[in-house]
Amino acid sequence: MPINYYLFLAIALFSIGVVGVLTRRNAIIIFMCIELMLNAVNLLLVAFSKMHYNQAAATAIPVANPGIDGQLFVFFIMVAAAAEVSVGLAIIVMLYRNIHSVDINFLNRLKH
Amino acid sequence: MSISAILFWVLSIAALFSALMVVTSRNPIYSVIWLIVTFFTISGHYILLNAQFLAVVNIIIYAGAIMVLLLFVIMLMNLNKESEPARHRWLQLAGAASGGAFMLVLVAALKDTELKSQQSLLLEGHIGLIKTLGRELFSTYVVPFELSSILFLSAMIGAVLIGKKD
Amino acid sequence: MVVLLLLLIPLIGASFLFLYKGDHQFASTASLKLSLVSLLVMCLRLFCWHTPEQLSFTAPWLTSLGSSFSLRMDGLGTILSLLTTTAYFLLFWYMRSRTIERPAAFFAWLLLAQVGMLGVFLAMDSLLFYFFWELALIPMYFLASQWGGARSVSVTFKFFIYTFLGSVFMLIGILYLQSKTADHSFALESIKKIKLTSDQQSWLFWFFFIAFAIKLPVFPFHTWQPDTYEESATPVTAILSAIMVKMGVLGLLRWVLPLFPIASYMWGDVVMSMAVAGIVYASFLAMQQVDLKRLIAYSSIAHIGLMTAGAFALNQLAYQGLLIQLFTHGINILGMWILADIIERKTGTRSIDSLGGIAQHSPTLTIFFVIIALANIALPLTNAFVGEFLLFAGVLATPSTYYWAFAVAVGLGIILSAVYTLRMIRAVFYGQPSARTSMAIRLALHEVGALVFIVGLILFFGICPQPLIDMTADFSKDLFGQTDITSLFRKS
Amino acid sequence: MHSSFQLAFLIPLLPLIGCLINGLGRNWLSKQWSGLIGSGTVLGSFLISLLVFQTVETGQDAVIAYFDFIRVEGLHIPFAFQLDALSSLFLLIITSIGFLIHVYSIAYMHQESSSSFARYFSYLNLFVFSMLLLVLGGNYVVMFIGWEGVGLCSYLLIGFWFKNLESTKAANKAFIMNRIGDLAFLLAIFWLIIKTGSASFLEVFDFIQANGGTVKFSATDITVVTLLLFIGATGKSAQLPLYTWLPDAMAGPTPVSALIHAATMVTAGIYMIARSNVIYSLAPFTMSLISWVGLATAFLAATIALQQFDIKKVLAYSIVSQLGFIFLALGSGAYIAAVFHVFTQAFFNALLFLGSGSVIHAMGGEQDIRKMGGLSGKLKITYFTFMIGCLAIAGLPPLSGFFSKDAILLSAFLHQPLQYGLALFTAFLTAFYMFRLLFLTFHGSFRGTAAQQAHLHESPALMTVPLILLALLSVVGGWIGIPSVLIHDADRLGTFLSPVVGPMLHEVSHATKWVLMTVSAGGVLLTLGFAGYRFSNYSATESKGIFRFFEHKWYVDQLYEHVVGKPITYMSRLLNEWVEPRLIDALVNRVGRSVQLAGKQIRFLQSGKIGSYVLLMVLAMVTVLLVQFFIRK
Repeated sequence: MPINYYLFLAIALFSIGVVGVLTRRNAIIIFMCIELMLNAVNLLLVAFSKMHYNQAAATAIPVANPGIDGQLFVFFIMVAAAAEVSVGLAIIVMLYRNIHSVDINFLNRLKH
Repeated sequence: MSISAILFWVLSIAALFSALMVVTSRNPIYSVIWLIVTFFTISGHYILLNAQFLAVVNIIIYAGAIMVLLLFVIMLMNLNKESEPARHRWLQLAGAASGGAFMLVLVAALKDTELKSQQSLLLEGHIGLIKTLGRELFSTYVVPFELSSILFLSAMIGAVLIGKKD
Repeated sequence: MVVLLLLLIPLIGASFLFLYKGDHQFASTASLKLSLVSLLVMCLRLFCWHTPEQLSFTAPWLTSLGSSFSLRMDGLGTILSLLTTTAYFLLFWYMRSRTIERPAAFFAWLLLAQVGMLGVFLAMDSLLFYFFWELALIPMYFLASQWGGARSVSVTFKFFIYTFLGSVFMLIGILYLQSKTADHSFALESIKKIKLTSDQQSWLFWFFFIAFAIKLPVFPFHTWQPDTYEESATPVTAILSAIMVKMGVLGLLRWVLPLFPIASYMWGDVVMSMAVAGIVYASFLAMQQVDLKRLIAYSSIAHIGLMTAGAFALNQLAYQGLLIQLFTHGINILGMWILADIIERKTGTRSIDSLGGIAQHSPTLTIFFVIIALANIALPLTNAFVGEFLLFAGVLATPSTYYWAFAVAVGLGIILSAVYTLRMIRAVFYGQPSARTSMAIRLALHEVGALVFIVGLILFFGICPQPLIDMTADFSKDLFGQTDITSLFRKS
Repeated sequence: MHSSFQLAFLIPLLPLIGCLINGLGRNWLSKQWSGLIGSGTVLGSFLISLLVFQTVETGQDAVIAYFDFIRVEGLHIPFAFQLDALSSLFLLIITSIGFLIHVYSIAYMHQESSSSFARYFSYLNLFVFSMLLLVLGGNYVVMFIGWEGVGLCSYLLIGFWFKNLESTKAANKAFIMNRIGDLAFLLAIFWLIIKTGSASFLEVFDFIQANGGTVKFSATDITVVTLLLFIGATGKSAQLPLYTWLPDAMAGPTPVSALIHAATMVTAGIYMIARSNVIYSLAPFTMSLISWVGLATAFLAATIALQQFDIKKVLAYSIVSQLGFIFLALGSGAYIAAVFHVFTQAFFNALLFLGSGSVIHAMGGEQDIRKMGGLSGKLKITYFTFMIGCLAIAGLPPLSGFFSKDAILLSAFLHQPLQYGLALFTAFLTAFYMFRLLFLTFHGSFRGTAAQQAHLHESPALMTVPLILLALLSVVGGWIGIPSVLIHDADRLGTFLSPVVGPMLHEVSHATKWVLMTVSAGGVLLTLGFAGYRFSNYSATESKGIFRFFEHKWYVDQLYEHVVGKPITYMSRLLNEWVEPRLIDALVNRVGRSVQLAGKQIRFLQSGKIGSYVLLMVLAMVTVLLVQFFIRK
């Protein structure tokens, strides 16, 4: 497949995530939209990884495992995402315990 | 059109649709479910790109672990109804518009790149196999890998500390 | 080394007073002694020290930026340092018995301001110049806001922001000039070697000029000045108007004119129009003032207008007159402020409507006031006459085609100056004594001393101004060489 | 250099020393000492002036430079004195009359406290110093120093009684009007400096004689410089349009009016023009303007003097009128006649003022002649001297005024017959109002209060002796310039002055001269007779018609007030109350406030809400990308 397609698909997914972050007030949904954006990036990384693989194959330069870095990065991103979710959810839970809402409009304490 | 191309288009449309549903659903439960659908389509893409390991991991971590966690939290907080007050209409419009503008700018900027002629190989190659990845992970990337485990540990401790009732 | 000495003496004094915190007696005595030492050093420089090594000092400072701690005392620096040391000495002498809150801090800030102003007068490196320029502003801010009248905080805030805004433009100009120098240096010598096109000169001119115009202040950038002068404690006002405005004139003479001669010629008409409009405008306003300090403030704007016009007349007569005027105006206006302060302290009011008849019981004060006020309107045989004479002659000889209009405006200012000065004298001193002035105002010995010193300077340099001219002749000749329009055009 | 010239520096220095002693020691000096020092120093100056005058008479002159006043590249102004016929003559006038008036003042001011007595003499000495500096100056700058100095002293002395706000107002008016003239003078000096590179009389005149009319000093330059100098002269010498300060200046002590506003300071303008005759002779336009201005002033002042009732005001306007005559002579090119009249009028005008001072002194401060009358019995010496003064100013032969006025009328006749006619008429007016004054004051019956009548007394000798001396001088003063028609080679003044101002031109037959003299002398006699008939028995009547107009001084003061004074006040009030706070300062404040306001508005962006932060972040990213990819190409 042309890399362009993946590019535009990833951009579209990412933008949907952005719109979600901008339009929703529920912290958990915003959280999910961020996950969506991460996934868009992941998808693009894998697509590029395969693109590099293809390039290496075409030029026949002997490189060990061309494009594997991209996939490993996806792996690390997933690791980071998992960690982030665990901490983030903990924060949301605590928040809910304190203000009984997950509406981010209540979170304007940054002003002070 | 080859079967893989058809699969690509089907998966792409499904991914976009489900992603849109995540954002637009009023009920958080539905959003979570649509997000799981999105993850599955993305995993489908991984398989098309012959990255089986990532496809599996994606399902296990995201669809399996993270989403379940989210679902639990939502249900725990009893948010499974359309309790969310809508944002101000203008703000919503502004958010959608700026998100759209963002997409447009990106698309416009990238539509004429040199990458246009490049291809991502479908259903070929061995780099996405567990064996290859594992070998690479435990040789070149061993230090980051170990570091990521520390990250996990600290995230776990952090989550426990934050979530602790005080 | 003399330049370093001049900076170090008040600096040491200021730090000492900040740390030691004595009472009024101690602080004023210490300051008076320090200022006397400064004055003596300055006298030694005039009579004994003449070699370039003694008159300049260079040390590395921010070398990575291309700046150095470079001080030199040329003719302009000499006359302004002389003014600063003399004025500080006279002011401190006068202030022996003038009580003030938190005296140690007050005197310390004054001394720190002296460091800043002397630094401005002597710096030969643009970054150093800027450093001292801001250094002088900070003590003034505290002095004006903390020891002033009821509105002083807001008024001083305006003053500070206004001047600061101007100097930011100047900083941009300085940085641009530095980037253009061959050796990436802030030194004046290197900057003078840059070949600037007339367009570059033009906008750089305005960047620098705005800073100095606000400081001077030139009409219509003057509105901070009457408020600040009125609201500050009078000794602070005296320093502001006797010495600090000279920073602006120095800026014009040392930085604007020699660096941007073509732009100075191109914009000369505009600037001179502003200056002479300011003379007439301020004189008109002075006629209406009821507050003694405000009246003097507006008269000061008119004088500054003449100085600015002289700076842009671009001929040697005007430069020479301006250089003398720097000193004489400082001395005269200092005298005016001291007298205004005495009157305010002794009668409890500054409003000339509630004064009147002081001459009846206080003839000595009246004589001092009349002499100094007449010197202020440049009567012959007072020190200001020669300066204004040369300035006015220079304005008439300006290369601009509108010289006659400028001359008319300056002339109008001269007539109006007599009008408001005589009105002031009449309202304050003549007529029957009012309730506030029915007591004789007794002057303390040191107050009389300071005033006699001032009157002595007025009469001495009025009859024999040649020493002042000789002190600055080389500088005015140099400056004229750098800004002579006919030779500049011949070159290009 | 002649030895008497070496003493010349003492001439102004002595009065200056007197001024300093009296000024600094005013609290310690007794009145006797103040008076002695004040008049003694002037006497010293007078004696030295005599020496100098004798030397000059032998045909010597000199310019003595003492030190550099201003030495700049391209301009050198030494502090120099010029001793020649013109200056030495003026030295004599100033010091002699100055001395007499100092002596007179000792008695006149005896009621003052000793410190203000000393202050008075200090001012008076300072005035003499400045006036001497003015006439001694070897260049325009030194002359200007004296010029402003006499203005200052005039200010100080008019406002001598500073408790009286009216007199300080008159002082302010005098100083400010003088300063308008001074400004023109100053501009003329600058013009000369810029064009000729010098301010010294000799150098400037040489330059103009060599280059006048060429590119270096064009006809326009000549006209401008002469006009500016003339404006300067109108200020100091009280000519149209700047004369209104002089009548008001009578608020000062009477000896001051006699010295400053009759005999010396007001002649400074004439001295300056006579001194600059080299330039003026090249400026026909300015010359005719001067003659017309002089004539108009003479006529205007004479008509006003007809209807004044304040004794000093009448004299003030008569002085303005006499000065007008002198300017007429200057404008006709008759410098000698002008200086001659300066010389004679100095004596009889000082005499008249001192006489009026004696009258006021006797009347206990009363100045209104409607309340006087019949004083001739009690004040005999004053009466006789005053009458001599009146006859002299009226121009009755052989008193001094006759000869000098005749010289002026002759020059006017030669210059413009029309001017001659008007001048002659004005001369008759002079005779008329002076005799009106004389008769109202000294003849008829006393019209004042009984207390005043009891107080009437002749003044002490210190006052009457100067009166007698001045009366003597008023009689004989004119004999130094008797025209050659009457006595051959008797015009010593003409011969004396001609090296400086050029010879007098006499291109007229003896017969014409005889006719002119007879006409003026006869006319004056007739006028005297008429005045005597009209005023020998005065009764107060309301003036009407044109005389009412004269009584209100042609409403010139009101005109100036409305055309100049009020607009300036309104202007300054407008600027102070509207332009400054509401326009300029408001603009500055508004800039400041709008920055504050913008800050307040932008603060809402920092709402603390994550949503808006993210929104902004996205927008910023969009912008950055737009700039990066589409604008920066």
